[in-house]
Amino acid sequence: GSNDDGGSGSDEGKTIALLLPETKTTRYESFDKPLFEAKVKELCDSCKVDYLNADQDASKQQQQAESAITNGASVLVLDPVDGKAATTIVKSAQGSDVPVVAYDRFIEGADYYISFDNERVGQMQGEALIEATGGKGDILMLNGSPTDPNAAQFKKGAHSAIDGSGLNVVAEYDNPDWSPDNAQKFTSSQFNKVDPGDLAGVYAANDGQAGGVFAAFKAGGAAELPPITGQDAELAAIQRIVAGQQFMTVYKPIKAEADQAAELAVDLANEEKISGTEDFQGVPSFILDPIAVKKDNVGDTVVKDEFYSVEDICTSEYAKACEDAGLS
Amino acid sequence: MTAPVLSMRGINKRFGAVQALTDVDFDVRPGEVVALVGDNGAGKSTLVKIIAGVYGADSGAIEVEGREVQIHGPKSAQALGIATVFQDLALADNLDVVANLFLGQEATSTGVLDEETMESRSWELLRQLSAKIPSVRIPIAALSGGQRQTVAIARSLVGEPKIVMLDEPTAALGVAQTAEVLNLIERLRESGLGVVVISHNMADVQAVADRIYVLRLGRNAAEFHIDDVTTDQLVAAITGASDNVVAARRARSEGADVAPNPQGHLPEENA
Amino acid sequence: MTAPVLSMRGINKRFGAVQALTDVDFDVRPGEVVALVGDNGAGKSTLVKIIAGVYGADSGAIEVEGREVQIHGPKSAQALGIATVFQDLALADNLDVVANLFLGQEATSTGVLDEETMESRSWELLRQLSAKIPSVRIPIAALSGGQRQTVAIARSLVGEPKIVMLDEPTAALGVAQTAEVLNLIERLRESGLGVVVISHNMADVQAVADRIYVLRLGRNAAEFHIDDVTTDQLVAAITGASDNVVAARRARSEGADVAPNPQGHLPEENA
Amino acid sequence: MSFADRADERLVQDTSPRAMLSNLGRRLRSGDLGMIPVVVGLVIIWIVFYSLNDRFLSARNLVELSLDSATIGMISVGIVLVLLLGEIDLSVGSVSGLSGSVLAVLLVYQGWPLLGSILAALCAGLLIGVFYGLLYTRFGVPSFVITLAGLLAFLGAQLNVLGKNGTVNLPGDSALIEFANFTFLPPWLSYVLAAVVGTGYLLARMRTLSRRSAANLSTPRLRSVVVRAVVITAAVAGVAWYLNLDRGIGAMPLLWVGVIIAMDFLLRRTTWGRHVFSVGGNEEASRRAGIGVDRVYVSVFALCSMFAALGGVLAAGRLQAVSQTSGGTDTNLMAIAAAVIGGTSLFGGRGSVYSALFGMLVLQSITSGLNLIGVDAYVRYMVTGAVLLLAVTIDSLSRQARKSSGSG
Amino acid sequence: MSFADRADERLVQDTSPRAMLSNLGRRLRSGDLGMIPVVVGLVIIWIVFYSLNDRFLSARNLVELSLDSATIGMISVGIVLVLLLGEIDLSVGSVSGLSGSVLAVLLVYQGWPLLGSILAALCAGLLIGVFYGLLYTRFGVPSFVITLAGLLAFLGAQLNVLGKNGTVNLPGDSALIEFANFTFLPPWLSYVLAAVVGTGYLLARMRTLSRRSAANLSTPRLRSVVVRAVVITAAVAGVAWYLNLDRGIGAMPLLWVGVIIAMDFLLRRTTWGRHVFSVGGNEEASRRAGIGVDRVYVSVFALCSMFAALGGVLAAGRLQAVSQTSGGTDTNLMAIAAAVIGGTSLFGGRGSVYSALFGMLVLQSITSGLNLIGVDAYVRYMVTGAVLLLAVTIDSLSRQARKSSGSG
Ligand SMILES: Nc1ncnc2c1ncn2[C@@H]1O[C@H](COP(=O)(O)OP(=O)(O)OP(=O)(O)O)[C@@H](O)[C@H]1O
Ligand SMILES: Nc1ncnc2c1ncn2[C@@H]1O[C@H](COP(=O)(O)OP(=O)(O)OP(=O)(O)O)[C@@H](O)[C@H]1O
Ligand SMILES: [Mg+2]
Ligand SMILES: [Mg+2]
Repeated sequence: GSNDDGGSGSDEGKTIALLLPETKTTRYESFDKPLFEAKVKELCDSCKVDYLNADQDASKQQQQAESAITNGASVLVLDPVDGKAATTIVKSAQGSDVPVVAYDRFIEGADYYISFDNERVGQMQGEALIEATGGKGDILMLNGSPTDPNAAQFKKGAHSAIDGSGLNVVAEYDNPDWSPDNAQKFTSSQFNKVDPGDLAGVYAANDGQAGGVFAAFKAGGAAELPPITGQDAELAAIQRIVAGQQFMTVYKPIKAEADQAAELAVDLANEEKISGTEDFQGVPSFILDPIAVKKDNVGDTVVKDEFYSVEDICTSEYAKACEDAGLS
Repeated sequence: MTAPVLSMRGINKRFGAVQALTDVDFDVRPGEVVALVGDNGAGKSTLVKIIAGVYGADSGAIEVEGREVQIHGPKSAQALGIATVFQDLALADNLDVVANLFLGQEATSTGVLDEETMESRSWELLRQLSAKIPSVRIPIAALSGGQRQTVAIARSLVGEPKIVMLDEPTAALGVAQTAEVLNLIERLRESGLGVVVISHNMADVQAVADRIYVLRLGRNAAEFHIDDVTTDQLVAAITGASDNVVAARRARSEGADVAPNPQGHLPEENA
Repeated sequence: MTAPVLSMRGINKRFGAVQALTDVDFDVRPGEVVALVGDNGAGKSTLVKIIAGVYGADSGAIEVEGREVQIHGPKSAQALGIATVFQDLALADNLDVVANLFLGQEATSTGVLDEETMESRSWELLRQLSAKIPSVRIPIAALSGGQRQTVAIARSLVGEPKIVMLDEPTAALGVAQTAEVLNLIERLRESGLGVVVISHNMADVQAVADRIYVLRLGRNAAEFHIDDVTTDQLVAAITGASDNVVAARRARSEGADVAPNPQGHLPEENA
Repeated sequence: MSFADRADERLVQDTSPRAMLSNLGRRLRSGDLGMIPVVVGLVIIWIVFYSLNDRFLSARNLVELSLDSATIGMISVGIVLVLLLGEIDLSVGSVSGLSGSVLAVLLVYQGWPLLGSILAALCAGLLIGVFYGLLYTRFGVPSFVITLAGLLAFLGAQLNVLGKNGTVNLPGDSALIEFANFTFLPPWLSYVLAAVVGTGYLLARMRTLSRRSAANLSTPRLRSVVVRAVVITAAVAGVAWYLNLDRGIGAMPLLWVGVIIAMDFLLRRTTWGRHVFSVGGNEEASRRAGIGVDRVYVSVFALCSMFAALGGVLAAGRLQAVSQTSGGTDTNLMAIAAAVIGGTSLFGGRGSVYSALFGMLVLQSITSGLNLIGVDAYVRYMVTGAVLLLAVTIDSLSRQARKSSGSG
Repeated sequence: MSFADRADERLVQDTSPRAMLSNLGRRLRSGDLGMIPVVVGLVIIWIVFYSLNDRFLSARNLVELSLDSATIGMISVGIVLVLLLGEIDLSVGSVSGLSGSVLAVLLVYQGWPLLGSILAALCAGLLIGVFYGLLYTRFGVPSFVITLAGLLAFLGAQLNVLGKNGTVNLPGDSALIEFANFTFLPPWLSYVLAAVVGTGYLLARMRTLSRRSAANLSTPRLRSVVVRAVVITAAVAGVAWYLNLDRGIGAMPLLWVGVIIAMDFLLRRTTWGRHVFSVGGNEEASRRAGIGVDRVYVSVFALCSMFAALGGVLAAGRLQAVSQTSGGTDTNLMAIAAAVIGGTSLFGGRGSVYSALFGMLVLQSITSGLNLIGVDAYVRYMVTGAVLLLAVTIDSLSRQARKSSGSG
C-alpha cells in the first residue's frame, strides 16, 4: 500500500480523510465538517483532516477517495453519494490498508458504519404526517431527486408508513435536483385539481422542498396551512416550524454523529481497538436515532444541542412566534 | 447546327416579393461559348445557380443532352457534367488552397489523402492561370481577392465536365490572369465543351463568345450572334436605352457625339 | 503642387512567411485621383487596409495633412476623414440595405432611428449610382454581387470624408453602374477630395486617374503621370515583362505584331 | 403608383384581397413567418394537454403559468441579447442565485431596506457582466469559457454569501413577496391596459404612416392599420378577461412582458440595437464601419447579467426564500433553451426578444401539463424531451422551407 | 532552390539557425502555436499545485490523473467532432449514462456476456447518433434543441432501464473492471511502445519526405526529422519511466490516447476528415462542391454518440457500478469544456482532437489539485473558475496576437 505513515503506533502526523457527498444542503459544510474537525483536533492535536466534497457525483467521489489515499490518509470517513456504488471505494481503500468508516449512509463491506437509517427517516416523516392528519385525507408527496439513490430510500421509508394508513396520495412527484422552485410549481399546479384547503397534508422529503410547498400554499392564497414535513433541520425550516408554517423536520443530531465518527477515526488511525458497536447488515455499527422536531421541541433539540442559537432562529421576523413558542 | 447540350425553357424564379426570372429560355451547344450579360440584378447568377442545382426553379423545363432532367442539388448537377465557378466563389475559408482545389474530388492513395499529388497538381493548375499565390498551404482566408478567384476557376478544371459555367470569372483578376482565363475559355471550347460566361466586360465578351444572351430585369431581352453585334448595341440592350450614361461618358471622353442606335433594332423580347 | 493629404513612407507588412509589402511609399494630394494597380496579390488591398486601420503596418510612417499619425483602428481612420470601400465589401449580411448604408452613421430623431429619412436618402444615393435594387428593405444576403457592391460604394458617400479609397469598386458592376461610379469619382475630385482607386481595368484607370502607382510583389514598381503612359507600358510594369500574355492575346486578336516596349523605359524601383 | 420604393418593375404589387391571400399561402410555404410557428407549436401543446386534463386551460392554471414563466423568462431576455451577438452566457443561473443571496442577506441579516437590497443585487449582476465584457474584449477569451468559469466562481460566491445557515427566508410581509405572488391588475385596469396598448399601437403606426408618405415612400393602407389595432386591443382585452376569471394579470408577468416590449423597441428602433444586430451578423464589417464594437459587447454582457440578477430577485420573491439551490443548473439550461426554442440563432444576428416570451411559455407549459397529469419521473423526462422536439420541429420545418426556396 | 512551392520571391526563406530562432520568436508573438499555449497553461497549473502539495506530481497521482481523465476524455473526443461541424451535443452525459445502464442491466440482470453487453451499449449510442443526424439533416432542427431533448429523453430512458432498484454493481471480477482499473502496461512493454511510436513517426515522415521530393516539392531537412523522432521517443519513454514508478501506463488511458491519435489521423488524412472540416468551415461551399453534406453530419453525430457510449462503458468499469447519477449534468459540461479549453472553436472548422486530451488534463488537474489541497466547497468552486479562466486566457492572448497581426 501507499500508506507510508501507517504501521507506527504514534499519532504523529496522521491524516484522516473526510469525504462528504454534496454542497446543496448546508449540513455537510456547516455542521458535519467543522464538528468533525473540531473533535479530531480535540482528540489528537497533530492529526490532520483532509476534507473533500463530491458535489453529488459518484465518480468524482471515487477520484477524491483516490486523492485522499495518495495524500496518505490513514482512515477514510466516507459519506457516499451512492452507497451501493461506493463499495468500490471501500475495496480499493482496503486494498491499500486504509479502513473505511461509512458515515451517515450505509456502504456494504465498510469497516464501520455510523448513521441514522435513511429508511427510518422517511418512516418518521410519514408517521409524523399520519399523526398530524389523524391518518385520513388527501396528501401530496414530494420525493427527492430521481437521480439521487438516497432519495429512493427516503421514499421507501415514507411509503412504508403512509401506504398502510388511511392517507390518500393524490399526486406524487420525484423532484429533479430536490429543487424548491420545482416543488413550488408542482404544488401550485395541483391546486387546479385539489383546493388547497382540502389537502390534509404534504409530504416533502426535505426542508428545501418544504419551503417551496409553503410558498405555493401562501401564493395560492390558502387560509390555513396543512402539516408539511421536512428533513435536515435547516435554519429556515426551524423558523417556519416556530412560525407554524411547517409541521416538522427530521433533525439528526449531527454533533453526536460527527463526534462519534471523529473518535472512531482517531482510534482507527492509531490502530486502537474499537468497542461498543452493534451489527448492521454485517458491519460493526453505531446507529443513532434521528429526532422529529416540531414546534414544541425546538428548544429541547436544536437549541439545546447548540445547533442553532435562539438569536439565529428568532430574527425580528420571527420574534413574536418565538415568544409564543417559548423560545428566548 | 449541333443539338444543345443544355437547353432551358420558360424558367421562372421568385424570391419573396421579387420576381427574379420570368420565362427565361437558354441554350448552350457543345463547342460553343455562350455569354450571358445584363445589368446588375438582371438574374444572371440566379439562372446559373438554377442550372448548378443551388436553387430549384419555380417552373420551367431543363434538358441536358436532349433528355429532360430534374436537378435536385449541386451533386446531381455535377453528375450531369456541369462544373460551375460561382460569383461568390464558394470556397472554404478555413482550408488551404490545395484542399479547396480538390474539395469533393480528393486524390487518395490506399484510402489516405495523397497530399503530394494534389499539391504538385495544384501548382500546375495555378501556373496555367498565371496565379500569383506564394504558397498553396495557406488558408484561403489569407488570399487576396484575385488569388481566391483564380483558385475558384482552377477548381473547375479538376474533373471532366461537359459544361463549364463561369460567373464573372475575371472580375477580380489582374490583366495577365484575365488573359489566361480567356485563353482557357478558348481551350475549353476547342475541346468541345459547352461554356457559359457571365461578364460585365463587353470587350472580353466580344473576344471569346460565339453567342450572347442579354437578360434585362429577369427576362430574355435579346440574343445576338457575335458577328452581328456592336458594343453599342449590346450596351443599349443591357441598359434598355441607347442614350445611356455609358454612351454619354464615351461621347464626353471622345469629345464627339456618337450617333445613338435606334432601339428598334433590338428584338423586343424573346419569349 | 499642393501638399499631400496622405503620405506614406517605407511601409512594411508581413503575414506569417509572406512579405506582403516591402518599403512602400505612397502619396495622395487633395483634388487628385490616384490609381493603384498591380497584379493579383501585389499588396494593393493590404496597403488600403493599413490606411483604413484594419491592419497595423510592421514599420513605416503615415502622415495625414502633414501631421504624422498613428492609425489604431477603423474608427481612428474614419476620424481622420478616410472613407473606404473594401474589396470584400464588409457588409452585414443579416441587415437590410438601409441599415448597411447608414451603419455607424445612423440618422436619429429624438434618440430613435429615423427610418423614413434614412430610407428616402437611400433611394437617392442608390439612384445616383443607377443601382438596380428592387427594395431597400431586403437583407444584403438577398442581393446580387453588383447590387452589394453598389451598396458598399454608396456607403462611402454618407458622411464627409477627406480621402475616399475605392478597392476595385467596379469589379462586379454593370456597364451603366461602372460609368456612374467613374462619374462619381470625377465629382469627388472636383470637390477637392483625395481619391484612391484600385482597379484591374486599364481603360477605367486611364479614364479617371491623374497619377498611377504600380505595385509588383509588394514593392513600388513604378509611378506614372497619366499623360506619360500608354496601356502597354502599364501592363508591362504590372506584369514585369513586356512580352506578356496580354500582349500576346492582343497581338493574336489583332492579327498583327505589336512592337514590345523595351522594359528599360520603366523606373526600376522607386525606393 | 410612384413611390420611391415601389418603382422597380420586378416587385410583385398586387394588393387585391385574393393576391394577399395567395401571398399568405406563399409565405406559409416559404416559411417567412417570424414567431408564428412557435406560437403554433405552443397552441398544439396546449390543445394536447387540455385534451388530457381540462384543468390545463383553466384561468387558474394560466395565471400560475404566467407567474412561473416570469422569473426564468426574465433571465432568458438577457440570453437572447448575448445570443444575438453570437455569444453565450452559461452563468446566468449562478448569477441569479448570487444576486438572490445578496438580496436576502442584505435584507434579512444586514437590515437594509428592500429597495437598497434590490439595487445592490442588480448592481452585483451589472458588475459581473461588465467584468465579462472586459475579459472578452481585452483578452478575447471565448465567452463560453469566461461564463463557464463564472458559473463555478459565482456558485462559490453564492454559497459563501449565504453562509453556514444556508436557506434564508424573506420576511413574510416583504413587498417583494407581495409583488411576485399577490399583486394583480384590478379588472378595470386590465381593460384600460388593453385600450392603451391598442391606441399606442395605432398612434405609432399612424405617425410612421404620415412620415412615410411625407418622404414619398409607400404606405400600408390606413384601413389595415386600424384593423390590426382593433385586433390587438381585442386580444389583450380577451386575455385580460379570461385571466380575470381567476386572479387576473399578475404584476410580475406584466413586468416581464413590459421588459420584453421595451427591449424589442431598443433593439429594433435605436442605434444601439442596430449595432447589436450588425456586430452579431458581421463583427468585422461593424468594426470597419467605425462602430465601437467593444462597447456593444460590454453593454450586452452587462445587460444579460443584470437581467439574470433581476430574475434572481424575482425568483427569491416568488419562492419567498433563497437557498443554495437557487439558480441551479436547470436555470441555465431553461433560460438558454427558451431563447433557442423561440427561434433565436446561436450564431448571432438573427432573433427576437419575443423568443424569450414564447420559448419560456412552451417550456413551462410542458412542465405544468406534466405536473397536472402526474407521471413517473422517467416518463416525465422522456415526454418533456419528445414534446420539446416536436414543438421546435414545426419551427424548423418552416425555416427549412424558406431555405430551400432560396429566400433565407 | 527550385522547388515548385518555393518559387515565389515574397516567401521569406532563410533556414539558418538564427533565422529559425527569430522565426520562433515571430511565431510566439503572432500566436501561430497550435496546442502549445494550452500545454503551457497545463504546466503552470502543475507547477502551482506542486508547490502547494508535492504529492501532486507523484507518480501515483499522475497515474490516477490519467485514469480519471480517460472516461470523460473519451466523450470529449466526440464533442470535438461535433464542434468541428459548428454543432453541439448536450446529451453526451445522458447517452453515456444510458449506455452504461444498458451494459449493466444486460450483464448483471440478463446474464449477457461482457462483449455482447458492451457492443449493445455502443450500438445504443450509435443509433441515437444516427437518429440525431437524421433529425438534423431532414428537418433542420438546431442541434442544440435536438440534443437538449435527447438530454432529457435519454435520462428518462436511463432511469427506466435501471429500474426501481437504481444502482447496479458490476460483477467484481468483470474484465471491464479489470481493464479500467487494474490493467497497466508492464514496464518493458511501455518502453517498446516508446520505441514503436518514435520509429512509426520517423518512417511516416520519411515516406512523406521521399514522396515530396519525388513531386519536386520542398522538404524539411532530414536531420530535423530525425531529431524530432528522437525527442518523441525520449518523451514517451520518460513519461513511461515516471509512471512505472507507480503502476505504469494504464490500459484505459492508453486506449483513450490511441483513439485520439487515430481520430486525428482520420480527420487530417482522409477524405471524410477533410469534408468534416470543409462542412464546418463553409457548409454551402461544401454542398456546392458536391460533398454529401448530410452524410457528413450523420456520421459525425453517430460517432459522437458512440464515443459518449464508450465513455459511459469505461466510466461504468472505472466506478464498477452504474447508477442514476452516471453521466450527470457535470459530464456534459466537462466534456464540452475540455474541447473548448483545448482550443476547438464552437463555430466550426477550427480545432483538433488533441484539444480533448489537453483540455481534459487541464480540467482534471484542477480537480485533482484541489482535492489534494482540500478546501471548502465554496473556495473550491471559486478557485476552479479562476484557474480555468487563467489557463484559457494564455491561449486566448496568443490567438489575440495572431488576430491583430492579421494572420488569422
Ligand atoms: N437568395 C435570394 N433571396 C432573395 N432575392 C434574391 C436572392 N438571390 C437573388 N435575389 C434577387 O434576384 C435578383 C437577381 O439576382 P442575381 O444575383 O441573379 O443578379 P445578377 O444578374 O447576377 O447580378 P450581378 O451582375 O450584380 O451579379 C436581384 O434583384 C436579387 O435581389
Ligand atoms: N490576412 C492575411 N493573412 C496572410 N496573408 C495575407 C493576408 N492578407 C493578404 N495576404 C497576402 O498578402 C499578399 C497581398 O495581398 P493583397 O490582398 O494586398 O493583394 P491585392 O494586391 O489586393 O490583390 P488582388 O488584386 O487580388 O486584390 C497576398 O499574397 C496574400 O496572400
Ligand atoms: Mg451575379
Ligand atoms: Mg485586393
